[in-house]
Amino acid sequence: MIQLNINGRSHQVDVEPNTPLLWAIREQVGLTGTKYGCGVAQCGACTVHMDGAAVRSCVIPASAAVGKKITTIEGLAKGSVLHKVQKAWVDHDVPQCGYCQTGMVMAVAALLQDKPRPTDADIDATITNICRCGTFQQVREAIHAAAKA
Amino acid sequence: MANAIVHVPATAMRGEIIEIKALVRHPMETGFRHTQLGKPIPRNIITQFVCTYDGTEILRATLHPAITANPQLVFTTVATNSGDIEFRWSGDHGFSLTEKAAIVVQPQ
Amino acid sequence: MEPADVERDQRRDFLMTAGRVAGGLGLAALAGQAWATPETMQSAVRRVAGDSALRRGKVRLSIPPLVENGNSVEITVSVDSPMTATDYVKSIHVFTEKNPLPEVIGVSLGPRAGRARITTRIRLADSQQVLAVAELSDGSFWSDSADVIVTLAACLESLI
Amino acid sequence: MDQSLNLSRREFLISTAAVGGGLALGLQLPFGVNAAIAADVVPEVNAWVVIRPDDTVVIRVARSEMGQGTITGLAQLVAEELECDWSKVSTEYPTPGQNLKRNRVWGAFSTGGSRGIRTSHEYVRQGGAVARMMLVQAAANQWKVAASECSTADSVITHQPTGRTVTYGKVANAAGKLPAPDVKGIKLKDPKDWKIAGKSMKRFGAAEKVTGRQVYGFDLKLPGMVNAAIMECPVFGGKLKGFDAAKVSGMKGVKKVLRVGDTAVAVVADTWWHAKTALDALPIDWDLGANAKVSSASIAADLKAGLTASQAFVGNKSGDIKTALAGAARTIDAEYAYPYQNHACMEPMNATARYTPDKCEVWVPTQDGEASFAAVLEASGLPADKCEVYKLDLGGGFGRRGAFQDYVTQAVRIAREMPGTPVKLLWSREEDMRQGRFHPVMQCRMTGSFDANNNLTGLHMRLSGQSILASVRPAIVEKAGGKDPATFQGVAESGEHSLGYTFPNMLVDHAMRNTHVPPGFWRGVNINQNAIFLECFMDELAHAAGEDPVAFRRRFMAKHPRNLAVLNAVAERIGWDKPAPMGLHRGIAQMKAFDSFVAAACEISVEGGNKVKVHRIVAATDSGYAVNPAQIERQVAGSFVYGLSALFMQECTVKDGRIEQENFHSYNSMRIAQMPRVESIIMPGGGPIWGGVGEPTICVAAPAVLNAFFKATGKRIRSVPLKNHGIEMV
Repeated sequence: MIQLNINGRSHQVDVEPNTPLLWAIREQVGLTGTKYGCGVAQCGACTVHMDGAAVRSCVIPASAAVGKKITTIEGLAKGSVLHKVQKAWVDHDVPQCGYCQTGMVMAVAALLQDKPRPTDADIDATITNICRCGTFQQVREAIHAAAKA
Repeated sequence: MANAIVHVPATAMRGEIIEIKALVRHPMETGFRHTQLGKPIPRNIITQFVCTYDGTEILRATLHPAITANPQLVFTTVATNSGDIEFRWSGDHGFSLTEKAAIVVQPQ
Repeated sequence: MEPADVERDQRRDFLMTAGRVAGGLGLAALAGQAWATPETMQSAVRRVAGDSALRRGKVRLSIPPLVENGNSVEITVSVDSPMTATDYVKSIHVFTEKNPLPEVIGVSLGPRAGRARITTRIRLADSQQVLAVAELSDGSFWSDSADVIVTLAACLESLI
Repeated sequence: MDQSLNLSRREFLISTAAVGGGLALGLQLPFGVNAAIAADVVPEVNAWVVIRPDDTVVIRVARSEMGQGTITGLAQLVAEELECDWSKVSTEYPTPGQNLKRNRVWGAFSTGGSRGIRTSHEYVRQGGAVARMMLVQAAANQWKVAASECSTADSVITHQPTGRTVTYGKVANAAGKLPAPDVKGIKLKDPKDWKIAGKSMKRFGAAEKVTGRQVYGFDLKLPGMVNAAIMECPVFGGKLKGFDAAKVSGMKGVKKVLRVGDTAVAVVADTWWHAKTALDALPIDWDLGANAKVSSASIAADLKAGLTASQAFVGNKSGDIKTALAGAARTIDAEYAYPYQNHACMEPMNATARYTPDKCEVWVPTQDGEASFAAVLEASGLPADKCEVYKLDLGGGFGRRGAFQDYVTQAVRIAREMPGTPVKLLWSREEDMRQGRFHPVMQCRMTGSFDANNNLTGLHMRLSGQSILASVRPAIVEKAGGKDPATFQGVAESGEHSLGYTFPNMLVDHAMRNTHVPPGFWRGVNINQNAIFLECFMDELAHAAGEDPVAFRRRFMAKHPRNLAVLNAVAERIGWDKPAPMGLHRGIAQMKAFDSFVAAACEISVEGGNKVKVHRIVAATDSGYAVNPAQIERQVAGSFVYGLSALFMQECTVKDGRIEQENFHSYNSMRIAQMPRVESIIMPGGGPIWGGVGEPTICVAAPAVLNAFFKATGKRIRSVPLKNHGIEMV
């Protein structure tokens, strides 16, 4: 049993210490907005915030998240009020299949926390999530829109 | 690897309707295919299947290329008396195969 | 056909069907012959039933309404018959309207079968109607049919 | 209209074309039948339209949503004819079981070949129109007036003479009880009068997707559910010999270790992580079979021999190529190659099944619910009335999830071993990469001949490589005398993939060289390689003739005005007639695919001879009609990400009979930093044929970029991916 703080709530989770945080979140806590895409930190579909920083939860042992504040996509909005990144995503009709988008949104939310008005170069350097549908053009527009919001 | 697989109950009551399964390994090459070099592949199918029970024909089937590879047939017969149930497949290129299964029939 | 070609293709073609390419030469290949049509299926039925009327009923054809690729489809034909010495099913035939040939299988049976019911696996080249016909000992012909959809490959349907 | 409504219920014979070719069963599609499914739950006007008392509208769509926007587009078409308030529309999937019970009222479920909209637009619009007529009739009956005196707009029916109004929701129940009018008498709207269709409506579901509320197959939770991880023999054609279950059965959460068919082994556990961990630890004994000797090199050698083989299937032919080549003043030739590629959908393959002897239910992201249903019938052994498939939106499809239902069969087989317990089968990324249905390998030898005046006199395109249909739909190949007609996509004589040029003497032929690697339909299918072969070689020919690539192409396009129109459109937009900006180099390509005409022109820069930046791509699409321009733009830009990832980075190589690339580290995909600016020109040309959108443009990006690379460096790159040439996308 380990204790995880996810979206402001404490969860007792029955996992082996080396279970990836991703699977603890999905299968123990039951939050499935954080996606499995590769399991080797390549695609970013599993991105969550750990103490405010974007991390790829598929390669972080659950034990390494103990004592940290984890935020998943389910915890990004304030109640029914969407986070500005989510709102920009809806306004710009970004998602196609949508599977990678929760990870993308989390990565962008962390970027804007860090750099409220990111340049294209900032975006290129920081947002390295894979999207096979190819939403990147709308993603870029929506990032700039969210930054202005 | 057996070329034919037949399922016949080892024993049955006289008058009982028993289920028989008969499967034979065979490509059932349709004669409609070509090699990837464009040459027609000659037909090679089983054309006839005959089942006899203690020497009496109980079922005969004519097969066409639409029957899948390793053709199988499931059918029934009335258990009459102890003896051999014989299966005979024949087809293109002189193909011929026989398989037998014994059944013990008990009086009711 | 050169044996070398056969062997070469045998190696490569294993995905095409579960079958092997036979090495022997003998029957001329039938390729290029026109495929079955609803009309040729009717002719094939007539070769079996002659001028007799084909009545609906008594026969039950069980086949899945949807199949993935048609490479191997289980069918069962059963006929409502007491299978007595005087009232029995003489034969069961299966036909298709869009396979290369209309005939699929013809089975002769009799009262010794106890029950008029056969099961086998067939190939379906395309979505089509499958027809089962039974001849009874009184010389009457009965039938049942079923439409089967071969859920075609997701792309490229128009090539057929 | 009154008269037709008084007729007893008519049945509508849908054309075979509308169901998507081939299915020439003469399906009787009754509209307005309100018996079966939903009658007990919601007021159904007809199969397509449900309207609740609060005026909210549910439109039922059979095709699958995988990010391409087809659900939104089809709903727009229904809503257009229904004349309903778009803000009140939502959608739902009917199930394949319901479709079967209702005589396939929703037509085919197959969502591939860019046909989601183009092969069903007519009957879905008719479905909307019929529903509207029934609603109007219900209102007219209530008012005791003639239906012809009533008009509709935004879900409101108005009796013109008196100005009385009623909303759809108030009469939907009564409308559902009326007989459906004969669709033959219905005149569908002219697209120029469209108010909902043809507009850039937003996709359904964006909010769910960005909040994590959207439930994909991977996310499904059912009471009492267990999870399964699976491994199939990594060598195609190999078999499972055995496994040592005892080694893992004591591991945490493990419930069962079992054989799945002849080729796979699965571990079932309380969680997927436990199942996967145990599977990784499971000793497995494979019978690899003869294919374990096959390698990429042996496959390539085999294909190479096909380039000069004497036998080949003729796909397209004009004039006399032999004489043209023999009499040429000069010939040039070039050999091209295209590799195996995996779909790599972001959501790996999965399916959830619950089996009892009385019922088998499957939840699955699928491009063809009916193909999934067929797989359930076969794997469960149960009759159709005891099976059901529930579709979930797909986390990517790209052709992997339509014709192939291997994961459904596996899930049902596992569930049969645990009756009553729902089993969620998830593939790992590694399994997904190993067990693909791969873009086929193809090599090509292009030969062109010129006369003494530098006129092109002949073109020979010799393809050598794998046939998809020989493996997937052998019946088509049998019928074609051994030829795979799909191999000639984009260079065919006629049809939806006809060649966009007329050459004086030409031969396109295919030396079929099949391998043990299972091929599949990969977004765009065979246009991906054919566009590279043809459009790059057209550039080579233009260069050899000393002519501008666009001017050279135009010589052969007089009989192909719509191809020419898209080519001209991109040339004009990118400024082809003017020099490219400093440091930028341009390339261009065009093709007709899936009945749409597409062209692309790009601008790239190349640093250090190998660092390629694609700055801008202008793309033109003439799909006949444009149901949702914004979604077309997204499909075009997205297709370039898929296609350029393939061009620069992606190859599945074969070693010891198995695929070597097992994850994104060795099978990379474009990131946002590499994304060019994509400008879409949507230029619907009308006419009787509707073209597809999801796939066509994918094929023109790669040759345009390769042609620009030549412009920049003087080097012709003739094999994919470019990483093998030390070229990277920056």
